[in-house]
Amino acid sequence: MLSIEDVDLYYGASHALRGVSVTARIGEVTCILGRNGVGKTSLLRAIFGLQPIRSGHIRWENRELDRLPPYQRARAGLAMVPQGREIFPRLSVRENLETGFAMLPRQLRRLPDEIFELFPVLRGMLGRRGGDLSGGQQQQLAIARALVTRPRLLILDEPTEGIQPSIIKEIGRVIERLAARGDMAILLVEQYFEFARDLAASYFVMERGEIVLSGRRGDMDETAVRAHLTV
Amino acid sequence: MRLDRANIATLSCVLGGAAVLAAMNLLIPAVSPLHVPDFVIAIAGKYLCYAILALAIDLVWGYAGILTLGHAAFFALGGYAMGMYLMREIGARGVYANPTLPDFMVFIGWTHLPWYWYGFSHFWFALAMVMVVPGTLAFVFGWFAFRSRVSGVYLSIITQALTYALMLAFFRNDMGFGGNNGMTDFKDVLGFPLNRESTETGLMLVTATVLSLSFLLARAMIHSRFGKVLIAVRDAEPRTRFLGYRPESYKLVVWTVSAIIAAIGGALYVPQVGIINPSEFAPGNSIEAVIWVAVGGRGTLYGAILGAMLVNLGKTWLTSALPEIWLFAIGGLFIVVTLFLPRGITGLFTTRQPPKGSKQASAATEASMREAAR
Amino acid sequence: MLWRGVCVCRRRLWFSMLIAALSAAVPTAPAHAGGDPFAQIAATNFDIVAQGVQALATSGNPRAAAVIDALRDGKLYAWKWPRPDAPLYIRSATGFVDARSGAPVEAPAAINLRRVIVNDSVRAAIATAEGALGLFAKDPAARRTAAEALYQSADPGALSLIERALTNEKNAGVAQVLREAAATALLKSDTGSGSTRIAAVDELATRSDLSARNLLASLHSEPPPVAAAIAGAIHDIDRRLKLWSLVENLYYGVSLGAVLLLAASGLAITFGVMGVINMAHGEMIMTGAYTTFVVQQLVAATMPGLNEFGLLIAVPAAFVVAGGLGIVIERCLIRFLYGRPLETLLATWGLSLVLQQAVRSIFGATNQDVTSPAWMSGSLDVGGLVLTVNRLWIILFALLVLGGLMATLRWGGLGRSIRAVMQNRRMAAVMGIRTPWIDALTFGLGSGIAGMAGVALSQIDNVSPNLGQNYIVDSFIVVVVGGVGNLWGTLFGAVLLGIVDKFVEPFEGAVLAKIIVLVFLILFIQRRPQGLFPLKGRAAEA
Amino acid sequence: MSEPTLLYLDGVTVSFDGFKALNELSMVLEPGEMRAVIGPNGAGKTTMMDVITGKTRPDQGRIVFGADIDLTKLDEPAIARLGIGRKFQQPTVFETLTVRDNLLLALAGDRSPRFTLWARESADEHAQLDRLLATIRLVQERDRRAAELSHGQKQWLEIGMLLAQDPKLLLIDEPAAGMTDAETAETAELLREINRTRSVVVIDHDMAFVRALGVKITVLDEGCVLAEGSIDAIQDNPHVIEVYLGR
Repeated sequence: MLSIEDVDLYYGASHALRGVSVTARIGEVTCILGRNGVGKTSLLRAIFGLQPIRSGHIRWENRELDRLPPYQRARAGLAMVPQGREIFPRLSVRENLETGFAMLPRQLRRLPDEIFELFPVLRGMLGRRGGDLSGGQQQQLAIARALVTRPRLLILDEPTEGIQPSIIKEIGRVIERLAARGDMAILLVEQYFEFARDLAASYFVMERGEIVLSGRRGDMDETAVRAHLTV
Repeated sequence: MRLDRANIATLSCVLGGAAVLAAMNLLIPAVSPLHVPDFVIAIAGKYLCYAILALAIDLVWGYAGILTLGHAAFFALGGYAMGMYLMREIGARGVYANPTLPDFMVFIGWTHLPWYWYGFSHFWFALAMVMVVPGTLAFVFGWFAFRSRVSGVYLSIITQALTYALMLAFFRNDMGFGGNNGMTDFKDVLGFPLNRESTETGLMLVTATVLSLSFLLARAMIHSRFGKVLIAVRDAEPRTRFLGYRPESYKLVVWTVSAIIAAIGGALYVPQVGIINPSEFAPGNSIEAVIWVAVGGRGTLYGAILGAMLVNLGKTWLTSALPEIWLFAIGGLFIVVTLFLPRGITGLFTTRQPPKGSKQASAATEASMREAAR
Repeated sequence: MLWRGVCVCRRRLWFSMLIAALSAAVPTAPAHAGGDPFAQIAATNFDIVAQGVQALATSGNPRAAAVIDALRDGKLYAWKWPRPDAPLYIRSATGFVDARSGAPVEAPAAINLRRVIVNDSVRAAIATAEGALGLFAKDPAARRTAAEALYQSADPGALSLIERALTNEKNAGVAQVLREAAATALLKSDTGSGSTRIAAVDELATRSDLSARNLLASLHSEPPPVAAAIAGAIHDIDRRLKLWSLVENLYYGVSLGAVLLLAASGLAITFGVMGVINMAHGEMIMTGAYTTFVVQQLVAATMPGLNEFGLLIAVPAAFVVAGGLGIVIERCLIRFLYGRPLETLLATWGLSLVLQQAVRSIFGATNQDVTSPAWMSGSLDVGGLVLTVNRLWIILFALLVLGGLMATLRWGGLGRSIRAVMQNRRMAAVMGIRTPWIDALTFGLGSGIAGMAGVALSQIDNVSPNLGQNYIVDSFIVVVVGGVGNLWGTLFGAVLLGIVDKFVEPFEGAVLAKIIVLVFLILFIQRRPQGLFPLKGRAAEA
Repeated sequence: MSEPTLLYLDGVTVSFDGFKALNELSMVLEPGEMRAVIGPNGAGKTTMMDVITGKTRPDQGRIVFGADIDLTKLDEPAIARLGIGRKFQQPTVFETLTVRDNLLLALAGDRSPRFTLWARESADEHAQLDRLLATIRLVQERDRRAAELSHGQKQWLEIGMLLAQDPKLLLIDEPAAGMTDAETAETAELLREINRTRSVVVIDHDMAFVRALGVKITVLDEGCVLAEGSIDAIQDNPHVIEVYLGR
């Protein structure tokens, strides 16, 4: 499992994470909720080593990630669907997926069929440039791309942002299905409350760089959470 | 405060040192071991000229973040202007004893003086040209470059291309500047024979004075509000625009002034080494001059002077002792300084923060470039 | 070229002799001793002998050459006193052969034989004959050269001879040259009606080279119709010549462009894609050139049989050496300077000095001579212009290199990773790509290509420690003009600069060409600043 | 509209290769007003600042400042000289200059090299600087290099520089980002103080901060105005809730 202990993170002098602690278990979805600008993305960057942390620890499967560069963490089984998708705009859809091959041993260097079961649309557009896809398609591609690396910890940063409802539902189903497989921890960062609520097994709410509220799905106090999300 | 002390120290070193050398050359009889031989004076004079060039470079690189790889061009242009005067001074004493035409013109069979040589028989005119020609070139070049927001390495590359083109141009005989032999065999300046040691010493002292004056001028500039804006531009150019400043005009001013200072250095250089030829334009020279500044420590002015002195001392010694090693040494110096001594030698002794210039400026440029790229 | 000139004037020489001889010999020849040239040669009267020689030469008789050579060398023997069949023998090393048939005969008693001796007129005739033999030789090429020389000599006297040759010339090409030769001869002579002269003029007009033009221009005091024809002909020729020189300039421009392209392709990767200012790029090229030199030495020393292909072996070798060097540089120097372009510039410049001096210390400062294999030397004539073969190869090679580079970036894992890193470094790392390693490899790739460029440049430039210096500025200009990080742009920029350079050069000289390019660059940068910053993504777009 | 406006954005559209960052955005700002602009990521808040300050040229639309000045025709320095100051998301001050010099350069006055080369600090300027230093609570740090300041202090210094420009309009991008609660509260106080004399547009995510400002709010979404009004009005606005909670 993933355990984040008391992490502090700064941008220059700006204090973005203040003693944040989060845990995410294999086989379930862990949600991090909060308005934008409260440090959710900063937390994910910390997990993936994209932003150095000032203090605290990040452990994955009892392994210290703190010192590893991002690509080593990917090889340790992490994968991320970043905010804004970050598709490689001038790589074809196939190439976007194949970027994951770099870290795989030869025999695994093929696109798992599962990807196309989850996102049939992709099969049709393997040849198109990633930049030419619609937002929703890009989001699906981003998730598929993450799955190519056979991750055991999947991190999704606001996968519903700026996407039409139909696809949001589909993405929701995909996440459920992946969780149900039981071999993967899923860390979902969201502002979209209903979406998160329906998926989360456990949740953490952030405000101004701190965890202000957390718990299991059962004992979630909706109004309290909403209060932190809405304006 | 510390800065001021450093400045006073620099001035006293330059002027005092020059005076002492001069005295030990002229007053102490040649037999005495304390006597400073003429060639030392000559070398000292040369170094002082280099120091002026270094100073000019530090002014634009250290304070405006403009890495110039073509400043030797202005140095050489000043030198050529002075060289033209010295050629005319020769008069009929040339090999061909032609009262108006310099030897090389007679040699390539020219019959009359080209128009752009008129007036160079007057010292004052030559002196004016020493500043006007390079100044104008710098102004035009800068106007183009800065107005189009060319900055960072692109500017550097263009400056190098500039000096490169000038070198090619001056290699041509039909330019009327002596082709690849350039100009030499000068006889005297303002009537003083160049080969007399009193003249050499005099020139050396003049150079020292000019160096000190340019130093004070540069210092005055960077300590004025103008200088502060300059540093502001270096650190965060976009921000200065939002404050209502036009960075391009500030760069243009400092760039032109710096070019003129460099040109004066060149003008003093020629009579002391007795020759000027196109190789002075070689891009290598400009970049070598940049490393003097880097070694001394950019953004300090006195560092530039120190660097020019030290590196050239090393060069003189090495090229005579083991010439093989010289290029290794200078090359290694570039690498070592950029990797391990970003603030140069003076940086080792001052507690000042490193001049963030290059890094931030470039970062800023990147940002603005990205914007432009949008 | 010079060599060719020499040949021409040599030919001119003996043709004028030929003409002299003909005019000397022909009229004085009495109508004696019928058709058989052998009999004439066997005669004791020098004039008749000379006549015989000439007759034999133009008869096309297979034995002609042998007999005339024998005569020249004093190996030809005749019967001492007159005999109807007038036998002729050639003394060979073994014995005697019959001059007419070439069949060996048993030696006649020495007492009956006399050597056929020659005087000046006969010697002249022999020279003539040797010339004429050219026109009547078996091999068309030989006939062509002979005719070509006749054309050059443009001597009225040769007319009769040429016409005789024309009558029994089968080969169309040769016939054409002969006709042109005839035309020149005719025009030079003042014989021939207006119409024939005009025909001759048209003949030359079709040839349309400088010599034809000069000849026509040299004709004065022609009757008006002819003069008009000449004027028209000259005009046509001038137009064609202008066209050719245009094509020629284009070709030179393109071949210079190819050189620039080679020099710049590597930079398009290190500078264009990675945004690293590598002032040691020129030294990467230099390294490639020296690798070529070393490889050739090794090949010559170990397997001389492969000398011709040393260059081909050098290409991969140079790629590996320069590429490896590039990787080392990136790991030990560049990577500490990312995001600090100015520092990178200075450090790499220092590096370039070190590399130059290193090479100077190892190989010495003098130029190393890299040999060009036979298949790369020489030139081929296409219509009015001469294309040097090695230039053609370089153009081809440059395109191959660019194509290969594009392919590498387009297909295959490495290229994919490189493009991914350049388009979005952070995301690439998230996908598990070893970004630092990719940086090193990318830099290595760029350097390796510079190395391959060095192999090509070693063929057209001096292999000296400063080889690279001559290319660094131009390379940067090409990459910047072409639009940083865009290989097609690099191709465009290189060819553009090459052509501009070659077209400005003739009028303004190389220097102004450079300066103009420089101004062009500054203006360009002003126009398209976005071409300046290596845009992530547009980078490596093959 | 009859009453005088300070800033009038009229159907401004900006698109970066296809994607419309601003879409027919229209907005009016009264003289002396303080306006808070909020909205989810990519709503076009920063782009709006860019077009007003001349950093980005709009594809369509006009931006009228005061009576009849069309800002879309001018470049950054010109617009800055008209009296529009901007503060960036990341505090950008001149790190190697002292706090005091940072302010000195910002002081309203002639910006030409000709002037600055000979400029001497006047008594009036001296007084202004002291006042400013007091306002932004940096009297102690006056002679320290800006690089040595804390994040919050840098934010204030930058705001101070804006004030020194003596602008009619201030554009402030996420002033409270990364500040401690105390600093946030002080910043809000500072802005209200500023607003007494000039108009202000503030962008921020931090609702606590926006609430503390207690001013009219404009909510941007996908490049155009979604809602406008008091904080309470906004909070009850179904569209806003939609944008923030669900899509």
